[in-house]
Amino acid sequence: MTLSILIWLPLAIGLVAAALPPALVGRATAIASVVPLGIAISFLARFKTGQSGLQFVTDRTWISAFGIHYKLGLDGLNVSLVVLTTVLFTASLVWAASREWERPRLFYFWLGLAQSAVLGAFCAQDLFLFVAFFDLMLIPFYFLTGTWGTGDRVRATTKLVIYTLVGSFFMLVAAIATGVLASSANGTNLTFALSALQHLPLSHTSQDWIFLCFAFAFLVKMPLVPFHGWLADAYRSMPIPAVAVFSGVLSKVAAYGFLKIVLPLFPYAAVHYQTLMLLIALVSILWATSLAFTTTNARLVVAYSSIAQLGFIVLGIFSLRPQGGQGALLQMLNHGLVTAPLFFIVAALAARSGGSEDIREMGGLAFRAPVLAALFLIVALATLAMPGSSNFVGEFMILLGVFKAKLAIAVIAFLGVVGAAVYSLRVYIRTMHNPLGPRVQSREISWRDGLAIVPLVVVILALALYPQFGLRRSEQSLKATMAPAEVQEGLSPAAVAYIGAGPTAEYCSSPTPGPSLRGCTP
Amino acid sequence: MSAVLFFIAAIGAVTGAIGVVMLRNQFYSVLALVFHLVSLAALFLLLRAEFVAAAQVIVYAGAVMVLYVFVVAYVGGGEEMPTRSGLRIIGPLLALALAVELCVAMLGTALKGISGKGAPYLPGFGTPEHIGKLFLTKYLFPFEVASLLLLVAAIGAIVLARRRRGLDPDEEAQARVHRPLPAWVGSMAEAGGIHFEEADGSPESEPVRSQG
Amino acid sequence: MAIGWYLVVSALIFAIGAAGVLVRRSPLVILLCLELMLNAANLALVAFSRMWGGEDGQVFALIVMVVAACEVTVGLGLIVAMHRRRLPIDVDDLRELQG
Amino acid sequence: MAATTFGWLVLLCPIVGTVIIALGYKRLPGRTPGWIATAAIGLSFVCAIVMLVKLLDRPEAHRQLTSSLWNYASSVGVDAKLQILVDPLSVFMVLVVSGVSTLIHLYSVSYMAGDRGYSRFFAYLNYFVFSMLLLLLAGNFLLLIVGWAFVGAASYLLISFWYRRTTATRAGIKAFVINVVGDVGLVLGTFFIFTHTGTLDFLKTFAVAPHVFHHDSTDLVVGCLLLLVGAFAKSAQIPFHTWLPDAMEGPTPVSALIHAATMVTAGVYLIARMHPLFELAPTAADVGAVGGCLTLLIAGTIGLAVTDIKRVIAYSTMSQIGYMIMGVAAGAYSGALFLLMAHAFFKALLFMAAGSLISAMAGNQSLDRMSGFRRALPFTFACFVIGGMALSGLPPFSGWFSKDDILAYLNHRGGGFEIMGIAGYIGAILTAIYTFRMIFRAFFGEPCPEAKELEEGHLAHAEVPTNPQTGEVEDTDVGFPGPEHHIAEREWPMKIAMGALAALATVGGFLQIPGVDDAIRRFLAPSFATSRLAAAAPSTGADWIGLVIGAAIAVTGVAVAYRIWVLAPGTAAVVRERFAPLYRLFVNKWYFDELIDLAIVRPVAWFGQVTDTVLDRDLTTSVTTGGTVSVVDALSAAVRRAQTGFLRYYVALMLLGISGVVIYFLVSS
Repeated sequence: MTLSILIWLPLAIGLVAAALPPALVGRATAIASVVPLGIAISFLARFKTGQSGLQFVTDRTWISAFGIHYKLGLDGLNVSLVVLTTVLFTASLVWAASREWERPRLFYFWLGLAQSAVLGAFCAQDLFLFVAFFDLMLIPFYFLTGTWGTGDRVRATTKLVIYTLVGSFFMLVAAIATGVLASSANGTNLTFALSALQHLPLSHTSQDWIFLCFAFAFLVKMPLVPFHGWLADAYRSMPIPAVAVFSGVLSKVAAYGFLKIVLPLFPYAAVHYQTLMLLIALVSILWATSLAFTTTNARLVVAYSSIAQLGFIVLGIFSLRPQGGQGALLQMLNHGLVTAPLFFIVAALAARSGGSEDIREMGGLAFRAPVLAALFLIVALATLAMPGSSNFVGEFMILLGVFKAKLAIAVIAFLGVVGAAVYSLRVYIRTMHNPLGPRVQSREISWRDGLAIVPLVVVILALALYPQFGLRRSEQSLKATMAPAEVQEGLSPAAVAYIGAGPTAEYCSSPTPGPSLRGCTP
Repeated sequence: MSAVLFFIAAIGAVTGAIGVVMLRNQFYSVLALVFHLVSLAALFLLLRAEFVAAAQVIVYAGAVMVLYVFVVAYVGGGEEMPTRSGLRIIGPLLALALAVELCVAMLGTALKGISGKGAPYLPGFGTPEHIGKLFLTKYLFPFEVASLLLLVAAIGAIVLARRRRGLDPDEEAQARVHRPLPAWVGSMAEAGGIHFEEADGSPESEPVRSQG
Repeated sequence: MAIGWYLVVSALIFAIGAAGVLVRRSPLVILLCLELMLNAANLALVAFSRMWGGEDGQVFALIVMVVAACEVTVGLGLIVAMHRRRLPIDVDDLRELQG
Repeated sequence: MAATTFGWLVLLCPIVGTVIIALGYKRLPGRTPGWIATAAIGLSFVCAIVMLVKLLDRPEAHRQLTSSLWNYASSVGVDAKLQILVDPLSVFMVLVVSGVSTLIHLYSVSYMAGDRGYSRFFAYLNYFVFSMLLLLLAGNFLLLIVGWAFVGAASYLLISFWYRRTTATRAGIKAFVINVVGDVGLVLGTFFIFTHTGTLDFLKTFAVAPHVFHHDSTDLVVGCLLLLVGAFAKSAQIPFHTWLPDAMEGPTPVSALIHAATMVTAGVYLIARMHPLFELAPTAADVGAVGGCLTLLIAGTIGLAVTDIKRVIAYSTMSQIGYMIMGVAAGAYSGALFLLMAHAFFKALLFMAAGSLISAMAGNQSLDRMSGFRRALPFTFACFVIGGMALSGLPPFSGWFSKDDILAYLNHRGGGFEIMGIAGYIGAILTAIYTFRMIFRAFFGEPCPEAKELEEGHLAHAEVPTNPQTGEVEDTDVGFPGPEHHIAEREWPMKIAMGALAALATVGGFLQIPGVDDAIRRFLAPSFATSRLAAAAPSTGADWIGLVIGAAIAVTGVAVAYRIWVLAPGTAAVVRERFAPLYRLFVNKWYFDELIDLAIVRPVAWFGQVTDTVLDRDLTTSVTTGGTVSVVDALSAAVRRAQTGFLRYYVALMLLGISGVVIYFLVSS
């Protein structure tokens, strides 16, 4: 069972399902999507914890003239994100299957393509392959938003596509430059494999501009302030299943890119621009939080809360401390798991308040819908990272990392934690509690919607009991990916051991990873 | 002898070509092309390409041109309006420039064979037998692909030219213009181009209908 | 006769065909002019085939003929369909691809 | 089985109760959810007793046990396990919490019987007890924070239990947000400590702390101050207290359980738990003591002025917790924890009695409306008086032994603490006055119409239920105030719960009679074995002098109240006229709400507006994104113009291109 099967299976399902009668496509796709989910879980189960190297590697030459490989692999960084992707896509498909869509075959085909692209981006171990998948992700969403969107969908789609494509353009330039400069500077053959590039240092000036290009692309995709202009319109227009996966996993691809590509390849620039990135993340947190305070559109509150959460994730990554990185990874998982059900719940709320997503028209919904209220409450509390949720552990570790790196930024970032409590509860109270809204019809959540939301909530609860799940596998890979930047910063002499060792070497896992991080020579 | 034949055929081909372009009446244009094709077939013969020449005459000048004639007759080859735009002057100039360039290229070429009479003649060169063998051995795949292409083209032509039943031409034209899709379906161009919901004032419906 | 002469004729026919495509407005005549250009190419192919003494060029010429036949079929089908729908049979009036 | 096993069982019972009630909300008939919840907490209490016995079996030096189930978050230096710490301190707290909770659950079985959210109420209540026990048993900082936030969430849910009331939801979010501020303080404080000690485990931290921190080191002081923020927010100490009076929007059993007996005393527990750190950072401890002292005075003055009976008790809670915080920060650990226990008994009792009273008034909580309930509600009256006497510190009730223990310790420690001790005595007078003000106004005098009706056997019902705060008509869909309500006189579960608490409030003080048994101090000693301050307790004689002074002060206070509200009922109005500005200050709660509104809420709202309109809409959306998009648009428009749609133009361009290429090759060859 290779990773290629996992990656391309959703697309295949989309193609096969297109041959079915329109009424069956949705259900068939939803049921079939359990297969990639199962495959992803089987990879997770077979994943060997305590190694930093790649596992389940597929490596074929793709374009030999440019040294481009079709190289896939799993390591601690992406293994849980791959599972998250399949989980969210299955949930979205289940949610979508209980509704009628115009042109259902195309709709599910695009969703399948999207899943393949996202999985590919997560698994890609070749810079060029990553860029290809990264851009491929955009295509299905162009059509999903443009065709099945609501409101001013054309404007929203144009903005989304053009803006993120400009970012992708910079990334393409940067990716090509990385391969060409790295191999010419070190006199080797042209290569784009990440593991090889890691050992081909770049000059400081080229690191600087390449870093900025990558950062621009990723920050636009996430998005963070001030690159988030496309977000409000796009999220408001997208059909719910699309926005759930977009916010749930696509934004994570960008954050993952920082960890997987930027930190190990451009350690000098990462340290050089650390403060800038931290400030961008911090401003995003505060900015998005205050936007979430004021907006009255429930869906936008979720959208802005995503910006704030991604701000935390970037904060963790650019703390350049392993705690921050681990927290960021865990938070990626958590945020994906809470944001998707939130969008489903917003849709359920809108269906109960006359189709409006405006929280001023909602209120008092909890009365006849205790299950819906309970689900919403759990998800809302997880969103605001209440201690006891896995989100809290993520935020705790992120802020611990930032605290160690830049104390003042950590202290200010805590304002975002308080703010999250305010806006999450504000939405909860104004929809579920308070006097009845004018057009509100309180009714229980349908079992079909429950089929999509309840499993996600169960996963949230399970992770809350055992957040170690998200931390265990990633520890060694994360240390390895952070090591170059740490060495650059002159922080941890132990991290040198991680660089000295080759990419395939195994690292012994210390049973008690204390603050005295013992590197071990192979 | 061959030089004489060549000049006769070459002049015929070029004249035919000029005729195709210059004649106002489309029917005459088609006839000019037939003349051109036959002359060309003569040139092919001079180049020892018997089978190609035969195919040229039978398939091209025979079958294809008949199709043209039918279509001209069906469509009614009226006089076309002369082009007003600058292309009327620029077009021939461009073509001339291209011809000159090509000739210059041929004059200045380093290919030695160009000034010679070609490779020594072997018996059987260009006969159907040789060509057929090539088609069924070395070029089997292109041959099959070409067959498939012909099939597809034939079906395509039928589909294109088929008369849609139940739709009067007028009605069909009407329907094409005045049947916009609902707001939430169709491509973006339609959504951008046709704002019918504003025109008739009906509210935009919700695209996703919850069943639950 | 030297092969070069054949090529000159081919170039001339090609140029004439191109000029025709540029100046004529009837799609039907434009199709005819395309035929001219294809035939010019065929002539060149056959001439080169003669030059080298290989028959591959002739095979190519035949396949070009097949393609030309297909093109004619579809093109003429289109013209017939346009005529049925009472669309103007004039390439300058068919501008829906305008950006 | 080890004591820790029972620790886990203590946690398991309430959460199982929550799950059963939550999942069976449709099927459990009548009062079953209430009984299930009560049984769950009762079981928990039994387990706690077994835990106590097991712990007492061990030698004194080995009474600190930890047990962990699995790694909670253990990676890259963070070492949090799902771990409990069982030591005398946590066992003591668990006993108090589970015991009082059982009684309050029992009370609620009847009190909430008419409410439509019956199942929901008990699910929340059980969840709260679970959270509180988790907080108490947590063996590391992370789990402590988890329990800390869980109780906050449970408190939020129960405050806005009647969720169609806007006042309730507003009070809920206020409580939650202030609690989150406290959580943040706790987390940040943890960071400051963790970066030096490198461990989250309590026992390891305490063992390492003296070696990595020097006395009063800046980081430790800042860390402890931040922990204090957490403690103050949870325990409603100034300036984080404004949520507590509003929290009285919740049902009365909630006020009794969460906002009097258990959750709000978590701050005291936190400081007691962290005493090794606070003793290393005396500056932070002093700040804590001063904060507690200020709170007890300010809350006492407000208690004199407000007329909502539940809010009076709430301010009294603040004031009493002020005593505890002051004591525990100054080093009077056993005294403060003793007061915590006694306070749990008598304050829960007072709230229950108040609940009975409010039920008799059909939901009205204003002291201005109540009078003369003495004959109509004899049992409630008796309980209220016992609770009031304990609160005022009259001998021999539990409040007397405990509060005066703290004050004696402060006076013994001397210096600035002596001033705090005196402030404590002033607070004691205020306490006695406002307590007996409630009693005299509600139970004495001419019976009000509701009381008269009750004497004839009819329980008053409101014609149209209205919100006592705003006068809005209530939405009775969600159950408030329900079709029926219940008073202690007619419901045996309420009666048993109140009777038990009244007995405890009366005799609870005998647990620690200076020089006689000192049970609590001796039991807690292993937890404070390393403490320098706990060892410096005053002598038995000094203790008894303090007790005598306290008793005298309490009696004076009661006498003053009797003079003002019974002997000469007009006095209060005269005093109010004479000290009008002071009265306005008190009745407006020292303007804390207004200050916070002005200093924090409005600027934040303004900032949100500005971000939304100016920064986001104008700057980002139109300039950056809009700019990029329009540049691309302009470029594409230029390209689009080339697409004329004239087929022949395209051909011409193509030919031009071909000619160009040919020319290029001609020239280059």
